[in-house]
Amino acid sequence: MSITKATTHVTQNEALVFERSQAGRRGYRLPALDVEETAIDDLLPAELRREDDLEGVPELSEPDVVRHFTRISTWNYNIDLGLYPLGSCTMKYNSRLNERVARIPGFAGLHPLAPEEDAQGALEVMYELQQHLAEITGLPGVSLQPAAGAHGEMTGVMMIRAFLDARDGVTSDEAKRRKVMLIPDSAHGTNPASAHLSGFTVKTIRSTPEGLTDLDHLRELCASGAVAGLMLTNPNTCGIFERNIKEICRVIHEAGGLVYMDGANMNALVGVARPGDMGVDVIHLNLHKTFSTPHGGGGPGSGPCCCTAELEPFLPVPRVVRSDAEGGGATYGLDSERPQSVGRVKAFYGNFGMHLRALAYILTHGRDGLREATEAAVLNARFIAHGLADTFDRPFDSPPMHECLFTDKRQTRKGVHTLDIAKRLIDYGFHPMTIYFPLIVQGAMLIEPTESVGRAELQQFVDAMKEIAREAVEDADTVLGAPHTTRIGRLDEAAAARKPVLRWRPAEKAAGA
Amino acid sequence: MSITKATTHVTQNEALVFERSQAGRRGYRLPALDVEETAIDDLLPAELRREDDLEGVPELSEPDVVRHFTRISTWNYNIDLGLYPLGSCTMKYNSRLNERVARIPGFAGLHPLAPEEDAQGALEVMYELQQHLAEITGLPGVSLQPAAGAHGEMTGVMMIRAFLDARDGVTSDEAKRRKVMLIPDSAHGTNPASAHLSGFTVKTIRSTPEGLTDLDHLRELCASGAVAGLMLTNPNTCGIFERNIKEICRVIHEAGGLVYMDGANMNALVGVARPGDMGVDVIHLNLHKTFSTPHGGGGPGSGPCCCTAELEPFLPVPRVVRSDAEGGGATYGLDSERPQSVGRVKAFYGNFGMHLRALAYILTHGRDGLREATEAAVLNARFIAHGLADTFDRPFDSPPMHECLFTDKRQTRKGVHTLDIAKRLIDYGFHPMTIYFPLIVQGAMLIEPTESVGRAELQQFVDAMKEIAREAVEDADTVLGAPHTTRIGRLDEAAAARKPVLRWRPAEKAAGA
Amino acid sequence: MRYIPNSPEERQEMLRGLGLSSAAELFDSLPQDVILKRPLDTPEALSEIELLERFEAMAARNAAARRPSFLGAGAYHHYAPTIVDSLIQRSEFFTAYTPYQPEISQGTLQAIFEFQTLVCQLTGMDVANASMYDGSTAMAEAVLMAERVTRRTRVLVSAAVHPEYLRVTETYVAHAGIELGRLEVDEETGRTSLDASALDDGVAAVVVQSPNFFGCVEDLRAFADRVHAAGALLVVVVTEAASFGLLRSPGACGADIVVAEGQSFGVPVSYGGPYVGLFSTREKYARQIPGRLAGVAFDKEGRRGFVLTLATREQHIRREKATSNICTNEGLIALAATVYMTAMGRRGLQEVAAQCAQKAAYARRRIGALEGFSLPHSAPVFNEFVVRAPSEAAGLLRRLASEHNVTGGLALSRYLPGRPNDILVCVTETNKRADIDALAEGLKGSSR
Amino acid sequence: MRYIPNSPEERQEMLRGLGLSSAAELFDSLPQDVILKRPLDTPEALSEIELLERFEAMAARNAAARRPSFLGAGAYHHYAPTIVDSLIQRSEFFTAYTPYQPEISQGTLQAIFEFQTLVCQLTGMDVANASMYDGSTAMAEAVLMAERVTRRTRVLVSAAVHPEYLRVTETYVAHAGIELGRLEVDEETGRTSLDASALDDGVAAVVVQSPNFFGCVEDLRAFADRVHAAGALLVVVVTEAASFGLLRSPGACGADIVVAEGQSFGVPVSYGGPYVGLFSTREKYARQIPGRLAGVAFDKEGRRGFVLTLATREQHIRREKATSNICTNEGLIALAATVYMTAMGRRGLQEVAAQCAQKAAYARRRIGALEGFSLPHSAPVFNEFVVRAPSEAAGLLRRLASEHNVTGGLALSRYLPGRPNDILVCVTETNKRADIDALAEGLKGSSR
Ligand SMILES: Cc1ncc(COP(=O)(O)O)c(C=O)c1O
Ligand SMILES: Cc1ncc(COP(=O)(O)O)c(C=O)c1O
Repeated sequence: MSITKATTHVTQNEALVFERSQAGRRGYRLPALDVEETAIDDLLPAELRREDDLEGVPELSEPDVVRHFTRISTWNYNIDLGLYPLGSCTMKYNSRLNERVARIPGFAGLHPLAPEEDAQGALEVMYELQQHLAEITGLPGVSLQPAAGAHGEMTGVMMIRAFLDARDGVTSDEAKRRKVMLIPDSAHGTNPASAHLSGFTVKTIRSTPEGLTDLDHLRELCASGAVAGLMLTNPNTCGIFERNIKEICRVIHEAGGLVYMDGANMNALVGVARPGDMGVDVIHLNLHKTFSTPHGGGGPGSGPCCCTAELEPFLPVPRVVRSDAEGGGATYGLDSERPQSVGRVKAFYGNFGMHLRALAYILTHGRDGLREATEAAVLNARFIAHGLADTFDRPFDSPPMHECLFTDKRQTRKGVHTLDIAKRLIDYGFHPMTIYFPLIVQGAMLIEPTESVGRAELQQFVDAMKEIAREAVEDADTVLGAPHTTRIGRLDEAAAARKPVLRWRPAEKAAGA
Repeated sequence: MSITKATTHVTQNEALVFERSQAGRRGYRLPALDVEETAIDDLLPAELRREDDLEGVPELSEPDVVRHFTRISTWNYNIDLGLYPLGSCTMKYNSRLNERVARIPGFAGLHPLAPEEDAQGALEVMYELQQHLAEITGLPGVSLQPAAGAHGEMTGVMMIRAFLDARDGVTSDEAKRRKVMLIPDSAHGTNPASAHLSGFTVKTIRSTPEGLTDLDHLRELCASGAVAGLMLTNPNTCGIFERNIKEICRVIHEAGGLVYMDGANMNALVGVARPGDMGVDVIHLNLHKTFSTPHGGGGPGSGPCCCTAELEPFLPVPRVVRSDAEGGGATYGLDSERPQSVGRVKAFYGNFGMHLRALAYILTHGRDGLREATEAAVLNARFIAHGLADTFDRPFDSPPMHECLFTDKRQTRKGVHTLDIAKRLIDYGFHPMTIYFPLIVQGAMLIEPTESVGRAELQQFVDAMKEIAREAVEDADTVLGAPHTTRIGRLDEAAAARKPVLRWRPAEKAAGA
Repeated sequence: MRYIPNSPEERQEMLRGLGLSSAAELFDSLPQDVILKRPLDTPEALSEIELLERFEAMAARNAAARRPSFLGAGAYHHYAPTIVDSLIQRSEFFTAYTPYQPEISQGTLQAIFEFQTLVCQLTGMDVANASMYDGSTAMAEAVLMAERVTRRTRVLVSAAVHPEYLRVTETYVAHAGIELGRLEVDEETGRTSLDASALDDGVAAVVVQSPNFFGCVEDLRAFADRVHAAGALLVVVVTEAASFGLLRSPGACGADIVVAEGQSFGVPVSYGGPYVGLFSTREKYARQIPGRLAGVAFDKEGRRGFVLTLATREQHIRREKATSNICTNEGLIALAATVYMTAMGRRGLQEVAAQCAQKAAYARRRIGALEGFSLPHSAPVFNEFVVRAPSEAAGLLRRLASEHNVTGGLALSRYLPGRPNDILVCVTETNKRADIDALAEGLKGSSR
Repeated sequence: MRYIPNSPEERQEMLRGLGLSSAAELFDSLPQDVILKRPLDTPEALSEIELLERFEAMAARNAAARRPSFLGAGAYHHYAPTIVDSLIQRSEFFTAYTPYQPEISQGTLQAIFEFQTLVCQLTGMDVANASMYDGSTAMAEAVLMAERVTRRTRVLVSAAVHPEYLRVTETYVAHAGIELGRLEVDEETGRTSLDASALDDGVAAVVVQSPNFFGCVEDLRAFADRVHAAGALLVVVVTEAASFGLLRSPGACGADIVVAEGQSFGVPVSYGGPYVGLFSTREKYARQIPGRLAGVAFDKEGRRGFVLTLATREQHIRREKATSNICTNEGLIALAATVYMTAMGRRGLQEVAAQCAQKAAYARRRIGALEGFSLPHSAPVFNEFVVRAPSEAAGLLRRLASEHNVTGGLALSRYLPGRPNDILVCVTETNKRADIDALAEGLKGSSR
């Protein structure tokens, strides 16, 4: 079989903007100053003004700028080119309609400190989104303030901290505080990092050979007391649903702790099962995953927190609230009078532009479409799992949910590793899957197709992976040398880290640009 | 020297939409029908309804559609990737600001048959654009109705037809009619085609060894009488200004004819010289060239006609007119009461969306910027002419204006022709120049950089051309086999024309897609 | 000027490199007496902020753009999915030009080939070109082509063809030795009547529009037989392309050339343009077709691609003997229509058409029931129909707009002085029931 | 659902291929008692048309978005060239994710490297990261980093730092064993006063904002010397990034860490987000920096490219020992800022800053001259300043909005109950002279 999905085509090289800069070029024009000019020294004394004349900042015309960014953009793979199966990232279709909604002048041009009575539409958007997220998670208390998943984690575990302190009445007394946060060894790195940031001591729970949380180990750790809570991803980072979730929650609750759920994998559950019904106390959602707000090359995201009524008083301030005037009609407002709140986690109210897109996603799918998307996402992952079952090693055999996990075990014999397989996928026209995560699985390949890809391309992916497996045996060098079709080959990351060059400086000149 | 501007990168293959189609897929959603449904047979009898159920029309989801067009788009070279030196096409920068202007709902959503009092803004846009074009050409009568250059030519020569018939009072009597339209052999094909469409007999004027209109031959042809007029491009299609323009106009006028100027090359003259001041009677402008409205992969264009006061009564109807209310304030209207008009050349009022963009271009440049653009465009062409003078054959040595002309004469010895040089330029990261036009120059290469490209890229182009000249001698096969870096190689156009396949049919399947 | 890359200093250096001392010397090849000795009398440059303010202010004076509208007659308010505009705004599409170099223009070429195919599928024909300026010029080109094909010079045009299309055709054929005859419209049915006598062997073609200018669907089948019997071609004109989703295709009815306005396919009404002319015909006439054609081609390795083909028909090669003078066409608008047809797809095109017809039927019922108003024509319609008002239409519509904020349709008197009280009403899927009710109420209220 | 490629029929076939008979069986690994037995209680699906109408209607209820505004205080109305939004809307940029695979992510990586460089140039520092959530979280991370670097636990924060930034920092450090002290503001100058006594050797850092929350430009140089003398770090916060075009860079004044809100660089105010946090520091602290870093790397052929580097600081490797928990950052907004800084360029950034300062000076003169109004602070300002009104500010601003259609600024009482009559006024290049005059007139008219 030859590679049919992709081939090569001519592309432009392009230097750094700084290397392109030419003194005297202009890419902007402002209206002429329309007020009497004040002498510069009367504006600001010289010692407060810049001396460097912004030396080094580029000088370019508008076409220069457009060509620069257009050229470099063409070096990126992206969702609109095809399958982007990064496990745990839910790279689903980003609707243009939602982009349009976010740019409606009445939203994009609204200042966050505008009086509430003049911002009712924006407050309604946030309030309505909160309502829908509460229904989807089964957890009534919602804050849209966190800017991403990790931010939501921090917010959630801080709420647990505050709740426990209040409940146990030990806000002051360090010693008596419950300090232990239990986190499975399969968890995403942000979980322990967020727990640490919130003052918890992290204790790691083993996973079972099935890829599930080890209940006995969990009980053991709880027995030791001082347990504040558990951070659990469900489906977990192996793509497997924690079927003992209710028991797990019971154990933690009996031990006096609370359960935090990392909602990064909610694309497997929306409309099918609700964390609130499983015993979860607080969760974050990634609007940039499950609810399709664009990943933007690394962000922005949005990581709302949803919690039980018990925890609601501890949510960040301000809260977006609704008050119904008798005789119908509602007004929306911001409420900061929450004495038990963990406080603010971000200036203003969160990434409002993402709230708009997520609400547009929910309203476009509708009740049935939300469940349909979940089913389609899980089905696609199963299709791949099924197609690759005979070719790649599956560390766990529980049926995968929205993503499936494989390893390079069968390929390593010939020296081909996960990284090589990933790089070779590029030649076949795909973005690679998530690799070497979760850490508990050696040579992990975590594949999440999402619902946004059709059968034919799924099959192309399966075929490509099988072909690479064949190459790994018959023609290992081709795989080890991949990618062969890109502008630049594998980059020496080790050398880059040894002598980091983190910014351009006039000295440095463009290599072949 | 190695190729530094471009290289190759992985790209997606993509089949035809029809080959991608899957029964049952949906990419749209409409609001539910909100009126009582009428039985289909009561709407329309069966014999008036489609029987084929739109068999073959694609069925795709929204992501399928987005990926399809995004993928194929990446196979196109375009202005935002760099120099696009198609001679005679003026491929200048297309401002995003102008795109935004054209999409303002008050313009994009305005129906052409809206009452004039409710469309004053649109009429003002057209009126103001007419005023500016009149000033730029020095010709007071303007119609924005023609949809492209050729359409403007047809309109202009029809106006000449109508004027002469009226003047000579021979509207009826065929025999007495002046039927001869003189056109230089270097003219663009649309000139004779438009003249023919307007009932003229085309007589061809020779060019001099300098690449100019042969005055003696012109006089000779005029002597033979029956001359209706002349269609002249200035600067002509060799990129040379017809320095005898005034004399040429005098000769034609004395012979009782009128002078039509093809304004395709106005990017060499805006703000520097005005056709009206040269003796030209009527001209068309290409807003999609000189005034930067996007070429759109082949269109839309806009080809306004500007003419003398004498010819104004013959312009197409309706005209956009202004009436000033006493005490200031003006209203704009459409006037169709022009008995001498050649009539309509298009439904409604022309490509209004292009009028908006052209006006935005004129207002953004401002008086000085318009001349500055002309100077920069001519300077860039001179830079290339100078850089390639020693390497390629220049058929004429008069100094070039906004575009410069070369031939493959020095390369053909080794069997390398213009087509090969053009194809090889692709490997160097450039779009080729216009080739084999004008027809009077064997192996013509017409290069128009426009003002929208910087010095560095001009130099890269010069270097690439010189390098190709070297290859033509030392390594002809590389040039003859070019391009080597594109998804597909040279296509067999002869075979395609012999057995034309002009549409997809269910039978045909995608080759490697 | 911010669009010009080379700075004034850089340009000075470049001039020096050419041995010139000033930009003015670049124009030394021009005689002094043609050089403009003063600055142009056009406005000073505006910044982005100022420019947008100016255009926003002018746009605000287009009151009609803010009202529910029932205007059609050659330009239609249909909904365009957001992806249509976002895809055509990719610079790869909108800043490129005619695909003269196929190896780096396959995106444009494949899209044109898909456009041609879709046009053939909808019109029921074999071959379609890459686009004409608009529906009106496409009709004119069809008449010219009929003359080339038949070598006959009389063309009969239905009086129910869009009046502007007819005017444009008159202009185009004025010097082509073609004589245009007129086919009357039956007042009662609203359909074109074809009298046998007119159909002699000098007739090159018969041109009918369906749905016609009055909204009535013509019986094309019946026309085809009689036209072909006379050895002439049947040219069918369609101004409302949405009708293809429901009406029998002209091809299936026996048309020889089908021309249409493609604006309904995702293109804004934009005060009349840019739109896109669709042009399709039978296989056997392929080499007589005007305009560009994309076709399949293969490279040495047998890889499929697309090229512009049969260029020997065109002006750049045939010059005065070309099938048309068209060069630049409506490429980007054809692309928009292609994206629209693909996004709506088979079922969407059918549903849009069905909703148009259903809503128009509802509007007919509502308005037909109004005291003093009548529906003069009996033939079936798609989404446009004539309403005969009890009073002068233009004034009535003005009151409707000012007092009820509805643009109620077109006063036919604009084109047909003989029909002072007639209004052409168009209803599409974008007109809500509430708008239609408001129209009916408004008509009642505004008629005096 | 139109976003799901596989049709219901196709999904049925796929299920069969897996030996399943219904989609429900896909969830058999879930215990029955956690399965939701009813449909979600969220609304029915909306079409594009309906969806846009809903959001347009809600947007119309944001009256403030339609008024001339003098609000600043952490979010600023600046003009963004049109190309900023059109470039970030290329799907190559906005639909991609973190560049984990450099060979097919060089567009994103090079843009990040350019962003880092521009941030260093403007702040006058050596190293900048790929972005933080916003200015407020960037400040919190700076405080945490200062503790890591100095191993000291007291941090002194100026009372003239944006109140919301302070709240956010309090939340972040609540469990990090860091104690926040307060530096008072001199009522007369409006600048932060640093009393030597507070600067003991337990102090990890001093945090000042300049221009500060009251608009006053701090004397950073003076701070730096004394802070360094105490072995602490100087953390400088900037909420109005436009000021970099005119004010001496914090780096040049001796700052050790500079954090800023980048919203002013071409990012819409969008009711508070998404924005972008800028974070830069000295070379020697590079390995203590939070968040992502792009760096230069080469392939075997020596071709230059960019990669994410120094990842050992980050959560996915260091887990609880990471320098921060941040993963997803504000990539696309950082790109918007990069395009903005590049398009405006060296001279544009200077001119924007100059116009802001000039127009603010004009506004100060106009308002300062108003009977009953005063400008309480004497320190130089950039484009924000406090106005002391003769009456309660909140009510005055409400009247100003309703009666004069101007959003006049921020009533400081929102954050500082002790300053009932104070208004924080912000002027940018987008405020026309006429708006400023209207503001002055309005203030006069609205004060009772
Ligand atoms: C399982 C899991 N948890 C948490 C996160 C962190 O979310 P974010 O990147 O939005 O901070 C991610 C995202 O990468 C994740 O995959
Ligand atoms: C010299 C010349 N004349 C006329 C034309 C025809 O203009 P258009 O393509 O807009 O019809 C062109 C454009 O190709 C041209 O280059």
